Amino acid sequence: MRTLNFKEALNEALHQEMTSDSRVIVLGEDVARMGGDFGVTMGLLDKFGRDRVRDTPLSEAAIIGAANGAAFCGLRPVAEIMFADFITECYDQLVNNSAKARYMFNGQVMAPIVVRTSSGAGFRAAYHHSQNIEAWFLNIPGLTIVAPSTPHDAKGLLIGAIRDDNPVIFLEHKMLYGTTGEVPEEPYALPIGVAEVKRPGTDVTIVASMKQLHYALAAAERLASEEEISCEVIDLRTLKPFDKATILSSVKKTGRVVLVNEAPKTGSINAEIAAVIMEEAFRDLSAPVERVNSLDVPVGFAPVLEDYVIPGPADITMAVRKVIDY
Amino acid sequence: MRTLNFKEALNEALHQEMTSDSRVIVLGEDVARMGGDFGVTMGLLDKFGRDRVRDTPLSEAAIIGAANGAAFCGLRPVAEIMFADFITECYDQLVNNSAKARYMFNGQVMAPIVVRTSSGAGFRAAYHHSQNIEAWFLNIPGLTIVAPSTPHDAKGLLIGAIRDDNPVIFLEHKMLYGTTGEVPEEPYALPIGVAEVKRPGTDVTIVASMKQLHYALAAAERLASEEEISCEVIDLRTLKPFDKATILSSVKKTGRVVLVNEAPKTGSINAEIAAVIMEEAFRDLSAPVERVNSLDVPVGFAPVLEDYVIPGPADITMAVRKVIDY
Amino acid sequence: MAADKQTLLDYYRKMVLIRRFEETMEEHAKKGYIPGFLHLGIGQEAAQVGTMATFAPGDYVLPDHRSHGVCLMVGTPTREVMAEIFGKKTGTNGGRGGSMHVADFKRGNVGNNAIQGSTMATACGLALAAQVKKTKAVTFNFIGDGTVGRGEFHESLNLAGIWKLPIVYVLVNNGYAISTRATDAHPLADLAKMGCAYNVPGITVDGNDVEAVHAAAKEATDRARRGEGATIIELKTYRWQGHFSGDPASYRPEEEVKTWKEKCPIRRLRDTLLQRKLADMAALKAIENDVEREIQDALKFSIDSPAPTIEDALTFVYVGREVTGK
Amino acid sequence: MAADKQTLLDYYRKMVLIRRFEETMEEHAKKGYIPGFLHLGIGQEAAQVGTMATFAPGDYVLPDHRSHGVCLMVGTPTREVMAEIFGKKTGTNGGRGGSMHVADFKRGNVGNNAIQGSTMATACGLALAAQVKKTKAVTFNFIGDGTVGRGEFHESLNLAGIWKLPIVYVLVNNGYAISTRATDAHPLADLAKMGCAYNVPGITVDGNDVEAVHAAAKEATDRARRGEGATIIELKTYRWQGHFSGDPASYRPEEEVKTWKEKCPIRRLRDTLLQRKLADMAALKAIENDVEREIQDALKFSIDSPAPTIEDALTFVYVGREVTGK
Ligand SMILES: Cc1ncc(C[n+]2csc(CCOP(=O)(O)OP(=O)(O)O)c2C)c(N)n1
Ligand SMILES: Cc1ncc(C[n+]2csc(CCOP(=O)(O)OP(=O)(O)O)c2C)c(N)n1
Ligand SMILES: [Mg+2]
Ligand SMILES: [Mg+2]
Repeated sequence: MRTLNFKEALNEALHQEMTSDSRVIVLGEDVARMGGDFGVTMGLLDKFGRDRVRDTPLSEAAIIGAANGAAFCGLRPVAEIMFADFITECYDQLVNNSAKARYMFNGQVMAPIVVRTSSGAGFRAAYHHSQNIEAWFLNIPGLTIVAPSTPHDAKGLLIGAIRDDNPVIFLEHKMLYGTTGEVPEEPYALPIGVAEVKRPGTDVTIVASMKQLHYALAAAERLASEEEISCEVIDLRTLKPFDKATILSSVKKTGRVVLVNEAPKTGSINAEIAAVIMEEAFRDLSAPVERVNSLDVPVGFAPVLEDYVIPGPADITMAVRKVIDY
Repeated sequence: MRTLNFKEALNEALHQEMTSDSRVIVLGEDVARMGGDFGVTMGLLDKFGRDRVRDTPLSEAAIIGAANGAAFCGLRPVAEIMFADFITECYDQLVNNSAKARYMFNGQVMAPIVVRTSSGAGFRAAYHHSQNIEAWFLNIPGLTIVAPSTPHDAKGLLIGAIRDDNPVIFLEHKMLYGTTGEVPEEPYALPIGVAEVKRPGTDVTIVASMKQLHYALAAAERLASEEEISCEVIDLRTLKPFDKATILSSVKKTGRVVLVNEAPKTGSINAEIAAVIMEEAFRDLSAPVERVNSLDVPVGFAPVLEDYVIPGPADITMAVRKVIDY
Repeated sequence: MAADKQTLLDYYRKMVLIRRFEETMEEHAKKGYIPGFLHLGIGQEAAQVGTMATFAPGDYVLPDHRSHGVCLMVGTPTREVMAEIFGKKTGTNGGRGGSMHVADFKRGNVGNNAIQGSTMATACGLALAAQVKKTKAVTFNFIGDGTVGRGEFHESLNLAGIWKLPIVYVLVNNGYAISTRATDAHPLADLAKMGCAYNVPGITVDGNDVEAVHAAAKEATDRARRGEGATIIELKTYRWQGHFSGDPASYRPEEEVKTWKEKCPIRRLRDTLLQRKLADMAALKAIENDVEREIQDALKFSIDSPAPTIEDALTFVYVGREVTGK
Repeated sequence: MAADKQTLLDYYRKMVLIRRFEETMEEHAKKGYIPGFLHLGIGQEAAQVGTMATFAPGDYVLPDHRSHGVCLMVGTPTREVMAEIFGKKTGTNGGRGGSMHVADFKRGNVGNNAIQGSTMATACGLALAAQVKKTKAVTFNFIGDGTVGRGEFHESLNLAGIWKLPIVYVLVNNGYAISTRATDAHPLADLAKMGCAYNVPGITVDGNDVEAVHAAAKEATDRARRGEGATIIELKTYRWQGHFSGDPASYRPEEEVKTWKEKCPIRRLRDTLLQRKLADMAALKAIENDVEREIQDALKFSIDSPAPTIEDALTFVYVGREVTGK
């Protein structure tokens, strides 16, 4: 099968959905003439014109507000917030408007917007270009958060998100844009809310997503070959609502769990997953659930700081050993 | 001892701190001429004048930005965000500026601001005047969240927050403003990060805060008298960073835990507390930690909706029975 | 060009309807029938009626928190607006929204958002959709003088300026944002002039003169309809009651209230009708009686209607994803 | 009034210093010495030098992301600014901030915040503190034409307008926000005119004419110092490089770049100096050599300096509260 990188896969998803569904529009800073800061929206302006592909001023609240309003009128806006860290500037629109519109107005309306944004650390870009933001929205009913880890899933989940009738925050880990993989040419939608077992195993369940998923797979590989520990690795793919069933059935089998997420530990989505596992699989657990996260500090500039703070494969390996040795 | 209500206790704290420390200033919407939407800043303008007590335009980002900037210059701003739901509009200032300033600038500066805001449900004021917001900030290193449940603590914690050198979000549950209790006249600061055992007990640990603390106490009372279940009730008082030691030492004793928080269940602070308890007291647990929260829906207008969605004493009682019967 | 008899009598009926509606709401709020906050538009009827007289089917309106009258103007039955404010299942939002969130999408009322300024971002999207879908829809965005302080005011007007969005900004300047005088919150006395920053024309008119209001609204609406972009119309008026029903409004001089009551927009229109001999007292009385029947019918309907049930709390959180109850 | 010889020679030295600083940064970024984003101010030296010539001890400056030059102007040793950009422990922020967050509080550089527009809110607080503490401090707030789109632009200017805050808004209009033309992002060609909405005067000048820049800055600074409030000075200029080092900037015509390079602010000042016979080539060359020594010294210092260590990742998260590492 043909190989694309993550960015190209996303770009293809947008081209295909805009072609097949005239309700899809794209807006954001530098998405039109430049094709996006990371190039994800390249070629859309030429193909679909200024009405449907719009460069906006540097106005995040207006971008998401405009997406909401257009969605209320039946369009399917895909908005880009250049870096996830800037979503703070349209937090109100997402929390108090997109998330609640359908409920507040008693089902009279839907807000099927997709907010694409580049998240995560590793770019050496410090405090305001490195954050993982999913936990900021975890306590907001009405929102959906999708986070692919491969080019294949990037395409399928973006199409799935665009077709979904709910407001979706779509996280693109910036260190994954250049990663490559097989991607079918035809359009396909992957289901929202469904995790995938990336590697079956019997001793320990590792739950991860985005860049950390790859670290988890690398750690699992090493643990299998060097220490004969068999890890089952689950790619969450949707962070909210996450796929309890897949996680719980794995935990039933392994009884030991390592949760991996790139955000600071306190209050990350790992906390919620851990709490749910305890509630629903307490008797299955042979050890407390281990959480692998960033340290509880901001992401500094100097590489040594970032590298120390952000979890890597070694942290995952250590956590696996810890739940095994418990 | 003299009795004050919660609002009066806060007001006294502000009067006393502004008197003893000329660096303390107050700003926000309607805080000066009107004395605050809930009356907490009454009398400050007359006593301390327009320079130190300022009505602002309806500009939440500017309010918090101004607080940050003034704090950088050595002042101790106490900003009011009228309803916690509006903190979405200054989320960036808190997350990317207040929380990170000290770290980002390598300790050159502090941001000792206090952001007072009325939070919580029960006011029949629907989606945008009812939310519990602590979880929105839980994953942000650098922030501190304080949440009193009695007039005594309201005064002492507000003074403690003003004297603290970190940015503090200070939650005032709007249904508590009218509640009364004994409050010493002299100024006193309660420590940040320290919980209080409100009621000792041996069978089950209940951890709660703000309005729910009172429900927890009521439930504990009933369970003691009617079912001979002895609950230890802990008032968190500081939600971030929360007092692990007090919780863990209680869990060691009881082995059974019910966490109570008014926010929706998914991703509330209860998730983090549950995860920590599992990590640090797994072998002490006789039952999985139970979480009592709002349902995972927004807070609707009609009283029946709000009352169903928000947890009450009966939900706590049920949860206690559940961990006992496990 | 003076309006014709039929038009003026129609305005009269509508203004009396709004007045009586609001008075009835206030009365029943005091009696305890109405939960939550109630922001009354008494005194502002000309601003609401004169503007909405230019609203056409297919247009959108974003009312503000003082806009029960605006909600009535799109053709939603008075019963349904009132029942919503009572929190009843027969209301526009099934009782889930209440006074601050009345919406009727099929008639173009996109609902208020109780975060001031938030609708200004939404307005961009409604107007954008009109451009993309090539309809002639105009978006009416009601805001108050206080709301001018919010960042979205700027982001919205800037976008409207460059994209020539078909928006009529209806800036109801009643002189206060809660206790804060407009003149203390903004440097210009005529807020419509703020359009200067965005190349958006501004018109300031006497908001108690329904004919003048209509003329300004018509100019703005026609401009938008012709594709020439947005206009701010500023309507100088006054709210007779406190900020919300129950607010003693001691922050404003009694003399000021008295002066403005003398400028009552309804009395003014009545005088016009009588002076121009377009109606006699009997004709006006007949209208008032007719309105009274409508109000009493709506009131009985609202009181008699059932409240929502707890099942209603669980619907419309997501499209296609269930939420579990207790 | 033309500036005197010493002043102009001083400008010349500073502009050459900034130019060579930026060129050196670019070169070392390409060689892989510098992590992260690097936004270069080449072409904008007159705007930075002319403005900062009015900066006095005790004043505050909020540089923007293209402001290495501004950071140099407050008197911070070139070594320390450069070492920070290299992410070294000897940098202004101990290597924790990098290019986008260089701060030197004791000299009044309050640091940039990489969320565009965020500093505009902070500026209000710095200026407010000056009022409360009754100092004569002026706050210089650097922003770009793109940043004008943000809501904080409005909230800040509105507050500055009513409170007469001593702020000089330095609006560096280089025609682009990344790929987006200023003329596509804002309705007015002269952005300083946007002050009209806030009763804040605006001055637009040729940003490549250091004398004109200084004259405008002086007028603005004097006004602020006299307590008469804020001014916007808009400096029309151009950035020669792409948005960040490495951006090919294919979104702008080569012809345009060429035209602007011909308007080089340094060449222009050199011509002035020569024409007015204030210096000969030898004198200028001597200055350039002197600058070169400073640059090479700083470079060696930056390269030789140690990186921070992992212990540094754990300090300054909170005042008085420890954070645990791995
Ligand atoms: C973002 C936000 N901040 C504050 C409030 C609280 N609040 C509600 S109405 C109001 C005043 C609004 O004044 P104005 O816009 O003039 O409207 P008016 O009440 O005079 O009709 C305020 C401050 C809010 N609802 N949203
Ligand atoms: C809130 C926010 N949105 C977007 C960005 C990404 N971004 C960084 S610089 C920039 C353009 C800024 O343009 P301008 O203000 O004109 O400054 P210039 O780069 O031209 O100096 C953008 C969009 C950001 N840093 N913050
Ligand atoms: Mg008003
Ligand atoms: Mg620019």
